[in-house]
Amino acid sequence: MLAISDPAAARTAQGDAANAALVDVRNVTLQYKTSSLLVTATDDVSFTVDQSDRFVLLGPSGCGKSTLLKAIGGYMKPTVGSIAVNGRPVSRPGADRMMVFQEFDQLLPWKTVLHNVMFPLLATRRLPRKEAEERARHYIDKVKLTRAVDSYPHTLSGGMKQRVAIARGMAMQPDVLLMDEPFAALDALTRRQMQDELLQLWDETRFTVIFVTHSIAEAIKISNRILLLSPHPGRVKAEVRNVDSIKADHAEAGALEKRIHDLLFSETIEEPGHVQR
Amino acid sequence: MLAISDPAAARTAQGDAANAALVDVRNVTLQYKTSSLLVTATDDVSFTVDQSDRFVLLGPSGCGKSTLLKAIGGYMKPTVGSIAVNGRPVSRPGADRMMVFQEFDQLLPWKTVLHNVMFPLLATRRLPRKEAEERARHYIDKVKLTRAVDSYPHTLSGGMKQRVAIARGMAMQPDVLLMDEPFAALDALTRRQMQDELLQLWDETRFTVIFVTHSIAEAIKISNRILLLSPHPGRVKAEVRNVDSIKADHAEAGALEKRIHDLLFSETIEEPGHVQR
Amino acid sequence: MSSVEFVMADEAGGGRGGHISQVERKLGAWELLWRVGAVRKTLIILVLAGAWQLYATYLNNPLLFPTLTDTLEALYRRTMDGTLPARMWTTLQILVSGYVIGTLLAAVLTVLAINTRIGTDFLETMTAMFNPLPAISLLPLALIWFGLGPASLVFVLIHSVLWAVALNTHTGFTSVSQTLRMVGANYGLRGLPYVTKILIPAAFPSILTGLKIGWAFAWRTLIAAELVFGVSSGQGGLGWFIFENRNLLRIPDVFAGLLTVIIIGLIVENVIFQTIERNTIARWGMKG
Amino acid sequence: MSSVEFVMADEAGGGRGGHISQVERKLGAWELLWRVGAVRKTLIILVLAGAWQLYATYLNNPLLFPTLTDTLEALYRRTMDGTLPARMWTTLQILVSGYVIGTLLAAVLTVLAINTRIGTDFLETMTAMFNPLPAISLLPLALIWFGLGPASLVFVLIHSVLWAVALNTHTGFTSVSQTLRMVGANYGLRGLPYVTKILIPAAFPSILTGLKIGWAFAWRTLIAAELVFGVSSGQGGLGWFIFENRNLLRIPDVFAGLLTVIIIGLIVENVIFQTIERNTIARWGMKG
Amino acid sequence: KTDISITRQPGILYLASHVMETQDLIEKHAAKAGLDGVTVEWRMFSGGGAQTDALLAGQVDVVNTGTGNLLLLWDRTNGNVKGITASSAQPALLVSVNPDIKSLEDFGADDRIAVPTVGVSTQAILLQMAAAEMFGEDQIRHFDPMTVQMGHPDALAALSNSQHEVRNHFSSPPFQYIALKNGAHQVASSRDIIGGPLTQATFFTTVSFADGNPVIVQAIRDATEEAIDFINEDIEGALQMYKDISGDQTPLEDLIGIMQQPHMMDFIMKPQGTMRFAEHLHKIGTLTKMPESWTDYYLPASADLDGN
Ligand SMILES: Nc1ncnc2c1ncn2[C@@H]1O[C@H](COP(=O)(O)OP(=O)(O)OP(=O)(O)O)[C@@H](O)[C@H]1O
Ligand SMILES: Nc1ncnc2c1ncn2[C@@H]1O[C@H](COP(=O)(O)OP(=O)(O)OP(=O)(O)O)[C@@H](O)[C@H]1O
Ligand SMILES: [Mg+2]
Ligand SMILES: [Mg+2]
Repeated sequence: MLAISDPAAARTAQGDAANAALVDVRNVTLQYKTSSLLVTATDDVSFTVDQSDRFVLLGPSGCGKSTLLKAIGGYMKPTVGSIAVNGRPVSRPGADRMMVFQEFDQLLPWKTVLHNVMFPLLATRRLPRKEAEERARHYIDKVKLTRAVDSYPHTLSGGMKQRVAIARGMAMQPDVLLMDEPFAALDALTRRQMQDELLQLWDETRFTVIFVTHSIAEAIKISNRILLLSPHPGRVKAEVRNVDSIKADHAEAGALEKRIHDLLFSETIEEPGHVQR
Repeated sequence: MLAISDPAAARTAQGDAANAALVDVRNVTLQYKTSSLLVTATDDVSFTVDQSDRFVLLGPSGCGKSTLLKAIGGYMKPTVGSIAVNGRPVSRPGADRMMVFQEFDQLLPWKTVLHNVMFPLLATRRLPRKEAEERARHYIDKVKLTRAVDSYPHTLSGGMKQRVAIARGMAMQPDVLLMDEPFAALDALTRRQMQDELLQLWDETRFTVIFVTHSIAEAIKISNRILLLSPHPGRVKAEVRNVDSIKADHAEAGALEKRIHDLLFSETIEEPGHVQR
Repeated sequence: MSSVEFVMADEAGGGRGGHISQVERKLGAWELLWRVGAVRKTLIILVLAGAWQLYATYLNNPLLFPTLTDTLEALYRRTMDGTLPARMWTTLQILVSGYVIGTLLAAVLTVLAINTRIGTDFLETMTAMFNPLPAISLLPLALIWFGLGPASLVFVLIHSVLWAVALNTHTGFTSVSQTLRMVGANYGLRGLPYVTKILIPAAFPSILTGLKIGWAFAWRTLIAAELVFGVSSGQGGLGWFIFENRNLLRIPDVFAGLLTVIIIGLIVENVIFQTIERNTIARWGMKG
Repeated sequence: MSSVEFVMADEAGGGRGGHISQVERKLGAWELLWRVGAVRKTLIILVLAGAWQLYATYLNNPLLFPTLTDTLEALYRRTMDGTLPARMWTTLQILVSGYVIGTLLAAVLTVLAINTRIGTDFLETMTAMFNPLPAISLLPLALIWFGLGPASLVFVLIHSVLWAVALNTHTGFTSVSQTLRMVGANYGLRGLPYVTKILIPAAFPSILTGLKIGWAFAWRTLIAAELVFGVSSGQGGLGWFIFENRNLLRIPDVFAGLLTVIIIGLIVENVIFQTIERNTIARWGMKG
Repeated sequence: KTDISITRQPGILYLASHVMETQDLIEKHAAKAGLDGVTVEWRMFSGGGAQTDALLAGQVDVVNTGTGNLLLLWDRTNGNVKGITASSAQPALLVSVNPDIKSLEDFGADDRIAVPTVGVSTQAILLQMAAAEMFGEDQIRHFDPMTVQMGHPDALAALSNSQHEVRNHFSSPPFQYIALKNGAHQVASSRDIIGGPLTQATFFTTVSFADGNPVIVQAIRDATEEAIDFINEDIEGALQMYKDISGDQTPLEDLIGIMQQPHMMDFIMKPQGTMRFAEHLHKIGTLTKMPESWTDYYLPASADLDGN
């Protein structure tokens, strides 16, 4: 049962509390305008992410997960509803919300791996050059790309590119880390290593992360809260809380995985797509 | 134990047999020349794929799976060794080997979903326009994109794009279907549906497929043979055969998964990357 | 701590308003119109026109820079007496043939360049050599080869269009993503079908820019070339019209001629090129 | 059927030859050189030179089209007596300043265009209007504003460079992938830093093409414009040199002047632009 | 005003100005009239149009170019531009390499005559005047369809190329003599058409400049006079000055040979044939008003020149 049944009252009440919602997504509808069509990606989605949450968005392909993440990132404005981060409404992208995109072409092709990771640190003047390089090398080591540190992106494999993007996002140590299927292109071991790195990092710095993934097992492993979305247009189906309370127990995790799976795919999958023009 | 210990003799012997190797990769070393660097992606890899095999390439990120697939597709020439498909050496790409790429930008942005799927059928003059459209619609239905049939690629989500590419590859019904992590961007249910579609289609037409995946479970589910590659540069570690003999039994599948996992990641993962220039 | 908790959406607060009547709907006609930007562009043109009028009035040197109203008056007069339309027609005919041939040659050159290494070198070398050469340098050869007719003008036009279009097209081709190239190769496309079915649409933004620049330079060259080349009396085009009136110091008529060039430029840009753009790269999501 | 079978690689036949000594090695110097293509380009130039010589000899009309040897002789003579270097220097000075200013203005215009919608409309309208206009139309304004000095030449040059560069740059900017734009925005880059750190490198192939075309058209315009603005006390540039010698019927000298233009074009293309290209888009994998 | 700028075109028709430049004649005569420190900047332009633009823009003070330009500017500025003095009146010759063409009557519809500018150049106007004379006023444009526009060097090259469709050239010194030397023959001369010499080069300026700088205007007249005297006395020296300034490498003897052609020494300060020219231009509508006499478009100070 949701603790908060009246969101407005709750926000006011929590506003001065220490654990105020860091990200507050309220009745958000997101639409794309194409040259002659209006596509609704998500419809009336509300949720809050608290400080140090590891929040996972889970839903079928095309349900609007990437779109939601982009809206939190400030790349698109909700048609209806509001999004606030740290109490301030999101109006534009910013380095407080670092995004790891789903696409492979998110690296700057004109910079080496090292400089790609250093770039946001320098561009936002967060660190001087020397420290930035140090920090960048540290995270490149973490994603196991030490030897590719001076390579240009076009010489990397798909999974390597994504790992650079992950390193870049993590190195910024943002208020909120937004990750769109960052581990999808990774093999089992690398994936587990990355997950472990993420969790270990979280243990150290308790940052907040919003994470899109397709793997229910991955969601259970890394999250403490999971938001389940219905197919096109994406609507909130349910939220799973205290996911981390079962981390250790394998059987329980299996049961949870099955339960989420059933919940998510109870109805036959709706075909996402567009009305013909 | 490999049945063939002398490859040359074996090929001659099998040459006239009905189940001759469809794809014959022999001591293949693949290298990339960048502006000032030579990167070895795979080293001395040999394997054969028979008619109607569902052959999976499994290995850590950056070990050269995509590169191997590209070499079979005819997009790059081996530095050492030879690749033959249907007994003829591969010299250039061709529609007998349809490729589903790992990248999201493999759809033609100027064509709608329908026309993207129809395009190779028409370009290779395999079917007249009407039949091509029929076939395209059939496969678009199979990947659950019926409603997006008239959308342009840039309005699709990551997973939807990959499904269009899968439909396009399948619609061509090629001698060999080459798929590079086609399901990586898909959610659990869609992924399972796609896997099922692939298997069902295979039951119908017994085509040959070479498949790159990161998921050992997926490999076990869809393949009959799995090639395990070591990290950078990719070398053959082992081959798993008769994988389909255990399809039904879940416990056995779990055991196999664990065994493959251990085999693949027995050594600590080598960091793929390049020597500094 | 408490164990895993499920909160179903319909139990949760913030009820689904159902305020979205349709998941997808057509955009309104007005919204589409505003996007075309005709309104904003008209405004810019009006501002420029006003600036012209004011500056010319202030300058008060009609033999150097006439007012807009004088120019419009001349434009009207010379349109009504049939001179301008006739000159325009002559020019457009030559312009279009030179442009089309130049573009086709550029296509041939870039197809060669993209398919062979020596073709690339050839294109690069030729462009570097001939692109900077002024048209007059071609004059002697053009006169020998094509005589004094429009053929010589077309030749010079080709020279001006060819390199710009070829350069842009070639850059566009070489910037096509590796993946798309591989997709094209996968279908066994090679040579011309590969170029027309993969490279040209994929490189369309660059090609369109090349075509725009080529078009503009064809104009510039033609106007200039008509002065240099033999025009048989009375048959000249717009360039000749401008030159003739300049020689006669009928400056408002000169500017009427230039205004005609501008107007045609605006029409071509905003009707032809914009339409192409809207129906291609904008629709394909290739324009940011 | 039999159950799952594992075949380890070291048990299998086709032993690992270990014939790759290094996983990665530097490419040889020769291989790198051949890639530069200087050899192939020299060949093309030699072939063209041969064709020139043969055709001119066959034509045998030195007043119309001198042979290459005559031209080279004139080139040598006029270089030695200091005329050509001096003229070239005059021209290059103006050329470079006009080119640089034009490019900077193009940068300003495209930055405005990419950041505001009205800026886009402005750029599109101005380009459509002014790009086709021949330089002579600017003559009166240039005369009024800048007089007869080099400033007027620079003004006309700017006109010729600005629109081509702006058009290409703008197309390049608008074709930058949505993802890269979002990455830039993510780091809070806006306005100028966004343009310089994200858009310019990402659009570099298009920009480079624009710069090449702009360079070529600057040449063409300058050669033509030098005639219009005249010279005082023998200080003219290459354009005047060509005109002067043409008037004096020294045709080999005319072609020596044109050859100088070609040679400078080749040097700029193959030394400056190719170097830039090799160190940027080729290295970044942005060139197919 | 002491820093004045004067423009001219390249060519032997402007020989007087080369002498004036080399010998600083304007400076000298201004100083003699009490105006010290005058400096003259001589600018070279490729054609008349740019020169008139420069004059209108106030970027140059005095222009030395053709009669047509003066008449036109006088007309368009309502008399605010006027001549100072003429400086040459050499003949322009129509030459041909077509042996069938011996006089203007022999031209058929398919023949092509090269002129510097179709319709507006002196040569084109002369053809119109000839047509009016030969075929009547309504046939004034008889030759117009046959004219093609080519610069003198190009036309010369065309004549030397036997495949070229242009076989006739209404030329100008020195090109006409080179053509004659190369085997062309003379078909007509400006002198025949106009019935005497026609002023080729003339100095003109704006009335406001003339009013503000009477000393300089007078100095230009005096300098022209002295230059022409010098040319008549020492043609070799004058040609050497021309060679030095223009860089013309033609051997001095050849240039002297050219100057020895009939009427090539006609450096005449009196405006010659300009009223006939103006009459024609008015007839075809180029001039909107007909000058009463040549003094209308020459400065009052030049009224003593006794032109026509
Ligand atoms: N640029 C766009 N223009 C128009 N429609 C779009 C655009 N991007 C996405 N859409 C549509 O919005 C819906 C949601 O897309 P989104 O990318 O958010 O899905 P997703 O949940 O991330 O899917 P996936 O898991 O496959 O990546 C889809 O129906 C898609 O077609
Ligand atoms: N174009 C290229 N130029 C140079 N090196 C390259 C290029 N493409 C790939 N490589 C290198 O080749 C190796 C193998 O790359 P490949 O893409 O085949 O890996 P992969 O097995 O597909 O990895 P992933 O699972 O991450 O996609 C990597 O080390 C990579 O850096
Ligand atoms: Mg997505
Ligand atoms: Mg790969």
